[in-house]
Amino acid sequence: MIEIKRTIKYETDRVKGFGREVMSVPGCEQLEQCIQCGTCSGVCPLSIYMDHSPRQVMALTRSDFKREVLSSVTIWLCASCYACAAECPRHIRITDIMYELKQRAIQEGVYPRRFPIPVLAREFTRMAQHWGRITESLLVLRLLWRTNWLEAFGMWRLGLGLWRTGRFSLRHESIRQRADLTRMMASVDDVVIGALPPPAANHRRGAR
Amino acid sequence: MDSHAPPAPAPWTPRIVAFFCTWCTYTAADLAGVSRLKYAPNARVIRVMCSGRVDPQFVLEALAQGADGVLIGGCHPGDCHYVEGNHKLLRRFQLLQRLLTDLGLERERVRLEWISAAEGDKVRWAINDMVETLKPLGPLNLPGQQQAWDRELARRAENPEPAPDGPPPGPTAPIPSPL
Amino acid sequence: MKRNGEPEIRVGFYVCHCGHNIANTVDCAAVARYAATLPGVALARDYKYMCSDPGQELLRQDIQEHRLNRIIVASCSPLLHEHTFREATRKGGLNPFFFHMVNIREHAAWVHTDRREATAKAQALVHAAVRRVAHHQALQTKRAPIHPAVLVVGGGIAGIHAALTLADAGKQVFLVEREPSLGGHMARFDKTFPTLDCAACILTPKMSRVGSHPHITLWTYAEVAKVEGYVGNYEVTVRHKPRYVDASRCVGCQDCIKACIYKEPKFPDTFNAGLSKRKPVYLPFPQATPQVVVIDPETCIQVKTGKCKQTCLEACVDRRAIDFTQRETLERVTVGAIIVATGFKTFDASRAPAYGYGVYPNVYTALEVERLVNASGPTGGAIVLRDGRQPERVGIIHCVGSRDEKTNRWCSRVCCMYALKLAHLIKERTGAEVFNFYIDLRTPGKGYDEFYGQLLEEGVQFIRGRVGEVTDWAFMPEEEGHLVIRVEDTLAGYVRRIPVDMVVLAVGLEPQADAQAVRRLFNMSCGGEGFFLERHPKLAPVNTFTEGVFLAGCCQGPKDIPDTVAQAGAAAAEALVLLDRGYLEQEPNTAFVLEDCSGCKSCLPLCPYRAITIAPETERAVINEALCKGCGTCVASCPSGSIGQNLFTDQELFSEIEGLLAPAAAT
Amino acid sequence: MTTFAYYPGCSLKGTGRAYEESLLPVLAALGIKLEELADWNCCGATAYMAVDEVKACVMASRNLALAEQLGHRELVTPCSACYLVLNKTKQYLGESRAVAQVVQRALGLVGLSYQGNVPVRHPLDLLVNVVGLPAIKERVRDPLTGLKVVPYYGCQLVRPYATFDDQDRPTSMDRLLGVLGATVVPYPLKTRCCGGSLTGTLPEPGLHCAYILLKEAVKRGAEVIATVCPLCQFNLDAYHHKIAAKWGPVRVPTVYFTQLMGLAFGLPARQLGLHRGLVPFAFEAGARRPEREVVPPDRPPPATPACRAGGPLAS
Repeated sequence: MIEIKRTIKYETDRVKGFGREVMSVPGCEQLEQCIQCGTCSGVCPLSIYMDHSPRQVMALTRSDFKREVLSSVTIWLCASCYACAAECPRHIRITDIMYELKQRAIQEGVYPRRFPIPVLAREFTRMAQHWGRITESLLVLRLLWRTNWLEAFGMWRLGLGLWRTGRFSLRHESIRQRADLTRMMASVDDVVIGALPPPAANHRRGAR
Repeated sequence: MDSHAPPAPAPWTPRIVAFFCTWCTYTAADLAGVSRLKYAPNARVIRVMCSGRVDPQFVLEALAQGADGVLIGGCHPGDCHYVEGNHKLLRRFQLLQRLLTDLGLERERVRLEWISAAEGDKVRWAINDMVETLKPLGPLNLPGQQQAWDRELARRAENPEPAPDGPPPGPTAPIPSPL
Repeated sequence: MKRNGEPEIRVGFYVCHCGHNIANTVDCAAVARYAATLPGVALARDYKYMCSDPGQELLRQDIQEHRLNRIIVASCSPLLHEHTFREATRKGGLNPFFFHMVNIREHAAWVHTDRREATAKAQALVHAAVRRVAHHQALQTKRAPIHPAVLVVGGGIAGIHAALTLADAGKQVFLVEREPSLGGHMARFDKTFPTLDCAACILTPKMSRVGSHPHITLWTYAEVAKVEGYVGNYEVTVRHKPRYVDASRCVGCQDCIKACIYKEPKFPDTFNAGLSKRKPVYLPFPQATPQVVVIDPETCIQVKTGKCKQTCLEACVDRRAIDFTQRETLERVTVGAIIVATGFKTFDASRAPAYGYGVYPNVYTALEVERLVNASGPTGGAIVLRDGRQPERVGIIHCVGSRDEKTNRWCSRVCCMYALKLAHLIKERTGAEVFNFYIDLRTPGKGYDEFYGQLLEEGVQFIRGRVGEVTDWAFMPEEEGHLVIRVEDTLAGYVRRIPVDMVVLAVGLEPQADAQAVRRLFNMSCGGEGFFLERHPKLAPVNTFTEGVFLAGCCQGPKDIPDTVAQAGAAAAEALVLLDRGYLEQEPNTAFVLEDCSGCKSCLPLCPYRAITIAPETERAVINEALCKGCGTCVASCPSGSIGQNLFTDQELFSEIEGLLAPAAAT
Repeated sequence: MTTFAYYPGCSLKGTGRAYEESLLPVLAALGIKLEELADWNCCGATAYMAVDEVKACVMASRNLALAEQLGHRELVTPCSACYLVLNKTKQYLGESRAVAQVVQRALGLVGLSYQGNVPVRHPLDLLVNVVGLPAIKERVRDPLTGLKVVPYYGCQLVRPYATFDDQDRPTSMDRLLGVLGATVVPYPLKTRCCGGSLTGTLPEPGLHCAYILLKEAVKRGAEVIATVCPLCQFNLDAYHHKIAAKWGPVRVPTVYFTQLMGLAFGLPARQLGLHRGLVPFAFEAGARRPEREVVPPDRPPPATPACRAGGPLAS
């Protein structure tokens, strides 16, 4: 039996203002300029796994399809290699937009339970903020614990290899002035980058 | 205005007199218009054929008449329609800047920008940027100051002697030279 | 307002709505009411379109009915309509220089959003004009004769067409081309879109007509070195590069080429985009005009070292056309007008490294493929790869270097169509599968979209997506040994890897490398992208800001052959207007010396035109009105204030300043 | 001896310790000393950017402020991710006054400040553009003659803050390996992402990225891959068993370019951390004779080794 789904979008499917909101974040302004050429998807090494190509994510964002964008696997597949941003003919910082979309998805909790990437991001931030440094082996263990601890058994071979070559450590790396770091981070707890005033309009292109 | 209520006094914003050469900067300002670029309404343009026509007296007169800043726009060096009028202006401008500094005026009040006919965007930037630079400096208000000086002179002329039992005459407040 | 000994000033003031253009942002009625309160204003009106016939008529009638003696129109830029209103003023019986124009469209209505602020600014500008106009004097324009000859710079299709048009009208034309032959880019094409007529067939007859036209002096292998003077009377110095061949003696037999000490061609042939080789002595291409060989100083042994056997000289012993003693020479001509048609260059594809030009030999630029498909090209029209194989799959990448913030922002206008043309020719001649990778297909010309339809019918593939990369690594078996294009097929919604044998880069058009130097030479302006700037994008598309210098062809911006020819014709017509009128009306904005000149001579070195001298009898400065261009630099610099400038007197400018800063109007 | 401030980053103390073990002696051999920032903290890396950009900026800028305090002219960081994050933070603070104010306030709380004037450089940049290839060549004792190396730059070193090399076709490492005597294999994937940030979380796509790189290196006859980034090294080195299980074996060792330099300088392999690779790599100096460069069939014979010179280095 062929499954039939409606694919039309009505105006009520849009979350009006979402695109504007994203484009007002510093670094994301150039999205206004997107001409949908597809260069980003053409150079993206991960685009072959994406449900929406990076280009489509740009279009969906600009057209206020918030749910579709934030629930897309694309934003999580972005490996931050910056190939798209480097090649984009409109200087759109696509990687930064992906970061912005990831942040929003995390804030709104729009991702599958036990989905490892947001968990990693959260564990990473916690560890970085608490200890000041990252101990990679411990981070991986924590990640596995929070997502799929069965997988930990599948990792024995890698762990052993690292142990053998002296690259596995269970001792927390840490900075001395942890208190300083905590104070610094606490001072920006409630600052949201999108709410900051935009940079002053510069004279962008000099010409003769 | 449709409303009969008197409009609330607008907050102070700088008044800028701009001298633009007809070939480059005035044309660039036209281009800004044709491109519908939006910029601050504080600058009023006087067209001259060449920035070389801008006499320092014009600048001083504009300030004396109540301008808070003067913007001069000319062709880029090497691009003058009249070979090198803009170079001549540049020399004069540097002297003028020294004079203004000696008079106690902020250098930012008089500004020179090279803007080619293609740089409508730069006109917008220059005017907006100048307005932003002048705002923190506040009004220059030379006409008002001049009146104050006049009144002060008149008062001193009427009461030439200080009160005999007043405090000893200290250093009198310096009277800045009117421009 | 009354001034000593002069009639009462009666200003007629008009503010134009310009439809909604001004009226939407500026309260025109309020501006008129304000003007009416100003001293000397006898009449103030607002009107929908002042530049219309009824608007001008209104002005004319008012002058007579209301005895107006000064006119102010607040509307658009004086660069646009000052002339119109001066003429209307004159028709009303007033000297046209009693008119003054206030720019409240480009300088207020279009650039501000707040109606109150825009209106206040307009009022200040109007106040300045009212103050200023009181000081206006009656002035007379002067007439200067125009030299009835034209210089055309550039011998591509634009220059050729402009030169022929002028010469056919009986004008003397000097055509300067820096390459050894006429023809430009068009001479290198095989077919032209969309009609597919052969470029050589339509260009060659025009080239030979230029070569033989009695009114055209053709100087190839020459460049303009210097331009002095002004409209009607330009003194141009032309530099003739030594071609080591006496053009008057060479008959184009090419015996010297056969006799050259180099038995085989060895050096890259620039005309064939380096795809073939030539000798140091060469004819640029078979249909070259003039049919005169040229010797390349970079590679000729005799020119470089003086130690060649000079076998070429022996072969030419009868005609003695070869002359190694030639040196660069300069020549001066006087012309009334100049047409600049210096063309374009194509984008350097190695600046888009993702496409592998210069790395992978089978990545070509479109110009290289133009030569490949050309019957007189390096392969005799066979489309083959560098190793001689015929390609089975060809990818044509559009917009290379164009529409890209990293390189050139503009659309080059012709690439879509020439890419379609090449796709058709490749498909027709090789049967290869041809893919076009495009962002947007732009086919807005006569017969252009129909041509696109024809290609669709022929089975040429169109993939909407800007190519991400061209590489030589294979992932799938079918990709082994091929170039692979990775692209998002944005319409199908998939990323694709497409193996091809040949990649054609549809490179965009750019200003010539020396456009800035040429711009300075002719005192023109360039747009932000570096193409020469026309005076007005719509109303003066072939004029420049320098009177008497006109633009034709791609030096003004990318365009196809029909548009180039049309523009060249327009430039020729503009030049003809000047030449046929025979004289020039000069703006009377010249400087003049007042009586209190002390003869200090400080103004003398300031004048770039040497218009100021010291009269021996009075020992005062004198200004030669014919030489003065009206910049006003001497006026601003005179230490005793003894020089004035018509239309820009100190009084006029001071009163303008006062007016601008007068207390704001009550609205 | 010139001294630079040194920001190692977390990886160089963990899985990437061989990088530090080889970097320090190699630079020392060339007369460069690195002074490690006292009490540096994690740069924030990409994970942090996904959670809170302001906090990521604050985190990174503490290191920049520490570097300024140290007083050396430039800061060297060998990890590509740290290099990118520190440079990105610098740009961010320069572009957005508002962000800069927030960051300065946070720094001020702990008595730090950031003026924005410490350039952040990568050791590769330092070696090629400050030390210079002639000086390196002079220091070579045991040339890597005949060793076929793939130079792999990865993504974050050259993009998007490619201050010292072309972002599509970088050549610095190619030229560096060249003066070590190695044979540089032309490799079109030298800046393609290795998938490193995904392998831990979404193994399939992450490993696929690594697989493509390894497969092409093997196909082109590479004996070793040289990297500039601890994450790339880990990703290309550690998952061979998984990749082999999915797509077949593509075994080739991956080492840090500094390890190869150390070998060429005649330093002992053990001291360079070469025993830490999961895919072992050994090179016996002097055991081979010079070999011709590998040239793929459709490449024009006169093409310069590996890559066209281009980008900022051409000048």
